[in-house]
Amino acid sequence: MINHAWLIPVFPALAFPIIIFLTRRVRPLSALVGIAAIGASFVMAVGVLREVLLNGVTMAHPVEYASTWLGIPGLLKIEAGVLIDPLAAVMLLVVTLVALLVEIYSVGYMHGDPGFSTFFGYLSLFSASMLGLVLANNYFMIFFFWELVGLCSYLLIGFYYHKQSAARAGLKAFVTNRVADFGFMLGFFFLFAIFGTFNFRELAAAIPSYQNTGFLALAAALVFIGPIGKSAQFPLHVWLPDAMEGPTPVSALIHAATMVAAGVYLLARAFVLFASLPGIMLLVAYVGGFTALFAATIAITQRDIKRILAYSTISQLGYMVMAMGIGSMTAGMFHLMTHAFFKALLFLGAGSVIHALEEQDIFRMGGLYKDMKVTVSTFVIAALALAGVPPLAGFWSKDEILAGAFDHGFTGLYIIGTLVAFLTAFYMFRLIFVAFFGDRRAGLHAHESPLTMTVPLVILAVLSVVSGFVGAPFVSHGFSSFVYYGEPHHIEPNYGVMLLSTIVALAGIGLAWLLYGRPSDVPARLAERYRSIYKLLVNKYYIDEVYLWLFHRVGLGLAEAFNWHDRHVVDGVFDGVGDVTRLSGHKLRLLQTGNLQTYALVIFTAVVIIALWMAAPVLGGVIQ
Amino acid sequence: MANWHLLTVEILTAALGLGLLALGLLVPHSDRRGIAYVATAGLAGILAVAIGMREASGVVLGGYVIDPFGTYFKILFLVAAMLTAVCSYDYVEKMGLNQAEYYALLILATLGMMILASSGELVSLYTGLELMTITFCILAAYHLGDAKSAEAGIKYLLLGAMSSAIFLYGLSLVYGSSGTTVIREIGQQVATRGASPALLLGTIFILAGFAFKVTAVPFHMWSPDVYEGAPTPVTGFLSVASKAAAFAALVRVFFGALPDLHNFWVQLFIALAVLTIVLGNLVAIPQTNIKRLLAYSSIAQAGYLLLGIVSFSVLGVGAVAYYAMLYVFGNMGAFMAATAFYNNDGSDEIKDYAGLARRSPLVAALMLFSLLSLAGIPPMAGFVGKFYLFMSIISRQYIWLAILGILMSMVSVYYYLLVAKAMYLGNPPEGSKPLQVAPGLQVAMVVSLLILFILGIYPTPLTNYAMNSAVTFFMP
Amino acid sequence: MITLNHYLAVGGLLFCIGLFGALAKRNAIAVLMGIELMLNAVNINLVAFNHFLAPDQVTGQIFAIFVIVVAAAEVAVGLALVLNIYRRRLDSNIDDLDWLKW
Amino acid sequence: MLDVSALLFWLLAAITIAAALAVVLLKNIVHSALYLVLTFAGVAGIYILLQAEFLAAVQLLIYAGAVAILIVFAVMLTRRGDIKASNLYNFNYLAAGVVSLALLVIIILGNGRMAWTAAPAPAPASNVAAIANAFLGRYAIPFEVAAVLLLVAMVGAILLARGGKPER
Repeated sequence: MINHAWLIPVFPALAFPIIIFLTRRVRPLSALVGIAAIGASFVMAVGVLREVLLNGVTMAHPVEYASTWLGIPGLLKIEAGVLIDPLAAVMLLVVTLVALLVEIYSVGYMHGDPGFSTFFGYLSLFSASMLGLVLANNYFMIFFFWELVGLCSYLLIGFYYHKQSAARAGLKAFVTNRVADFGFMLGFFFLFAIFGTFNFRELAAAIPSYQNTGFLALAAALVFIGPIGKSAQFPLHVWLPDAMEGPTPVSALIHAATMVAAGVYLLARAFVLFASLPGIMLLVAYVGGFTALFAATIAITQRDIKRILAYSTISQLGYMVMAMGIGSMTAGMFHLMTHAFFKALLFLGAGSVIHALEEQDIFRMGGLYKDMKVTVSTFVIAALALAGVPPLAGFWSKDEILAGAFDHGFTGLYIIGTLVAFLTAFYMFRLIFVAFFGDRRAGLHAHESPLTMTVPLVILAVLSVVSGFVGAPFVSHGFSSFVYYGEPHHIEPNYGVMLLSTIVALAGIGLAWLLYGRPSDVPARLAERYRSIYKLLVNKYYIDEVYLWLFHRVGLGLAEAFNWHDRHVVDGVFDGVGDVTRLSGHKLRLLQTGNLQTYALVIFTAVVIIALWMAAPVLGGVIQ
Repeated sequence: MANWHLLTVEILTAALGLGLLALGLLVPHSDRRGIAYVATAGLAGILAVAIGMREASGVVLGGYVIDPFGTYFKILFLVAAMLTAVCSYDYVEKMGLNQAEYYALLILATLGMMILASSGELVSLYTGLELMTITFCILAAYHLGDAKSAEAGIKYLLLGAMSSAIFLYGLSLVYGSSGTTVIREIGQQVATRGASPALLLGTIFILAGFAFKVTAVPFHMWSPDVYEGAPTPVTGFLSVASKAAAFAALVRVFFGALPDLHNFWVQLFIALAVLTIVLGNLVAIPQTNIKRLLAYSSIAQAGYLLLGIVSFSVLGVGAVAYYAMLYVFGNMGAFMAATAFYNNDGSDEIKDYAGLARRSPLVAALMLFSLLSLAGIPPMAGFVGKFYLFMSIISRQYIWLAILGILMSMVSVYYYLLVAKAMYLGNPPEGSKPLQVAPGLQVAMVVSLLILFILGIYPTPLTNYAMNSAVTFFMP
Repeated sequence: MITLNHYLAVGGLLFCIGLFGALAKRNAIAVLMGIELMLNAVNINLVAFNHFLAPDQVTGQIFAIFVIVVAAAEVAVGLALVLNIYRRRLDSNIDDLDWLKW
Repeated sequence: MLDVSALLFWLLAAITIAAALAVVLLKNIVHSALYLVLTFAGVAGIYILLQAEFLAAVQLLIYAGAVAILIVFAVMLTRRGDIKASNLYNFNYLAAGVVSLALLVIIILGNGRMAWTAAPAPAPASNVAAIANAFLGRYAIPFEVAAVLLLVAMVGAILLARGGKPER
């Protein structure tokens, strides 16, 4: 199966033209082609994983095969190749599985949309590109697909192109990502300039013995700009919240589970490069940690369900990047995997709600649990997993990152991570209490979504529960002896960290319940009837007020500051660069007067200047 | 005199062009459409012959070089001419006159380019260049009902004549300082006699002439005006083929006759490339007319091609050859879309493209993907081409130049996307109808769209061919 | 003794006079005249080089004949264009040809 | 001491340059055109000094004959307003003068520093025969191209001069 792994991206790649050119008019057929293709890829991915497990393919002994794609003898060889190691095998499984479920879900979600077929076409193209990215055995190929997934993301964000905001969001995503890709490209060009190859394994063999670490660090820093853009790290994260303008299944697949994780995957692929440069590792770790905290604080203030999830995604991606930075590639990839499942679930659940209500503001929802039992219960499971409540998936992966930070002595990052865990639990359950519980708002007619949508939810919910166990410290030969850097190792359970993170998660949930969970008119009625108990309630409310004050003055203030910074400084810089470029274009344009003799004068002036500049020294005193 | 057969392609082209002129006198006006088909079919036939001769090599009459490098470019010209011919059917009919002469001139311009690309001798190089230039003047002014077209014609003629005067002065100095006009012999003379003041001056003047033809800044100023005024298919042809021909001749002259002076002229090319890339991309941003936008974009593209010259290596020449070929499809694709739009709406303003995607998905897609290819975004062919060009200068340690080039191609995405935004996100004007595109043009559009993708995803055959032709150029 | 350089100097002078005419005159026909002067200057160069440096072959003279032919073709097309524009705008001044700009 | 050929050279050079200056300096375009003919004739004289008699003949026939007459015709056809002020300078003539002068200095200095290397070979006995051989021999290809070029120019000139009348 491994020898045919190159077929995995080919299936959806074929589905794209078939859907666009052949089955466009017949919608069910389009969906069928798309799902069948990704289904085939999924089966292949399972087969590959099985063989990797059975045949002793390890990180140190991967399977690689390639043929030359572009070649210039003696100077340059670019391969189209496949590199299968446990890292790729896991990633293949995650991508195909989530993509398959999302496509099935989309049958229900996109039902009746005029762009139904096109949507499946784009999804197939995206899946093909993403799978190609995962299989790539060299920087050039990964960049090729990296750009392609960016293009698909752009197409899908702007899917509702008649909406002005969607159009703008698509453009923003595209431009921001081009900036990042520019850095990435320069970075691996520098690597090529140093080592003369793009191949990951050849580079991995050459990098540790390379002496000129200054130049290497520059290359690594440039490569890191790629993940900063694609995985929406500060300060290039601005595109991701806006990207929520796309259809919700797209948000689930591309902007939560897979594409945005490509940056983390790249860090894992290029881990040798980063691991040999402690300074860059520290930079990676702190960019990740800061992004995690920063995005989590913003998530607290959001009202739009998809925006909460978007900031949550940025925050969790920061977590993964931080894990990479502290040297724990295993933990980062583990969290990538579990996060893919529960975050996809959260988005699909949100989509189910949006589908039912056509409403995205959580404060205009409420009481949905009565009508949408499957959606709400799976959503809660996912939220618990994200919050890190044991024994769900998120607990194990997050705990491993925190334990890693703690064990390696990154106390600051450990504190940040724990704080983020608390905030995460809080904002997720704020969302749940406000949107799903409490009173039903008037005028809302919720209904459960069709089976095509709920079945994927249930499957993802199961995965959100169980997928953490493969990496739990109590499992021998778990995830850490499978995907690793250096030597396979076994994570020792750190009970102190576990306990603290559990407490923090529960505290976050509890605080959310205190602030948003209680039916708000009950205290009022009680206060009317029993004035003596009212004091107690007031006292209790007083505690709330403290919390609230703390939050509003400190927490929310911070969040607002971040938010303002985000809107004005970061966006402003991007706009400013654009303005300068555009204005210089306007000024330079005026040189073009339309008079042909002026043009001729410019030409001959140029000739004279060139002659004076170039010829004078060579002629040796012609013009002295 | 036994190797006349090497000239088959040129002779057939001349015969086709002259035959069409004669045919135009014989065929009644009502049947003139047939001439367009004859022209296209004839070009296709010659293309097949040229492809069959791609490995041929030899020297005719001591000064005319047939080699894979030249034949590669001839194939390029023929492809471009075919696309232009297909693109012109409706447009020329709309202009309303002299169809036979139009196609004949198109083909004779192609002949001029072929001579230019294959000349191993300065006299035939000059005549080829002038055949191309003068024919283009007439074609640029061909839209007789439009004053802008005449203005484009006279601008191109006068500026072209001035630039070719200085070019010619340079040729005379090179002839004087080497005593011969055969490029190979000049190379030998320069190697033995070394640099001299007149030779260096001649080099500068020749460079100015080529810089004019390839629209390098600051010799570029004619091009936006001429591109805007000329009939759209002619603009496409001019921007693609004449530029490629000038590059082929430039490579022959500078790499063949003046390689010993490369330390001297490479610096000039670096300066030109930097100016061209920066200015072309920046001034493209505020443009509102699609043809002017494409003019500035094609100035910028010329800057990228100059990078291949700067690298002064086999890789650089191969990269120029490859990029020129895919540039044919990228740029002609954009011009085909612009022509189709003009045929329907009579406008070249970008704002009128609003909502084009809903009026004609094919035209919009062709425009979008052509522009993406020009911007160098994978998986479009332009990506591979730019990659080769940047690689060629990186291998010569001009890393800063590569960075500048990549940075400016990021900028280019901005203005390309402005067009895409109008087409995909704007609303079509009230009462607008779907675009009517002739079947022939539709086929050409689909073909060039496919080729843009194929060359991006599986470029190896063409890159190998381009590299091989570059290698034979260096080792005849 | 009249040397090659004397002829080249005449050529250079003629070239630059022609260039000045081409750059500085308003009338399109005058610009064409300037260009003709430039081409004649080149021909003086070519023939002089031929005469002084490589008299065994007639390359320079041949080249000059081709230049004359090309110049004639250029003049023909150029004057036709001038006539065309004149009929439309009643003007053959280049200053006024600025519909295409920016 | 001046020999005859030197005297002739100086004379022809002076006439040619003076006539060329008149072409660009005069304000009446008809006068300019006439001085252009004189310049062409002067150049033809220089060709004779350089033993290029055939070329001198070609120069007289094509330039002084055909081209100059074409120009005079065009001048007449586009005449409008005051002929005495028909050939004025444009607004950037000063810059044009500076650039032309600079180029002149560069060219003269560049050529002046050359040590030209001559090939030690005698001139062919008959220019005309040698030229004919070259045209039909080594330069057959540019010769044919030039023929095509003239045809193109003819077709183009007719098309463009006839103007925008659609054919019936």
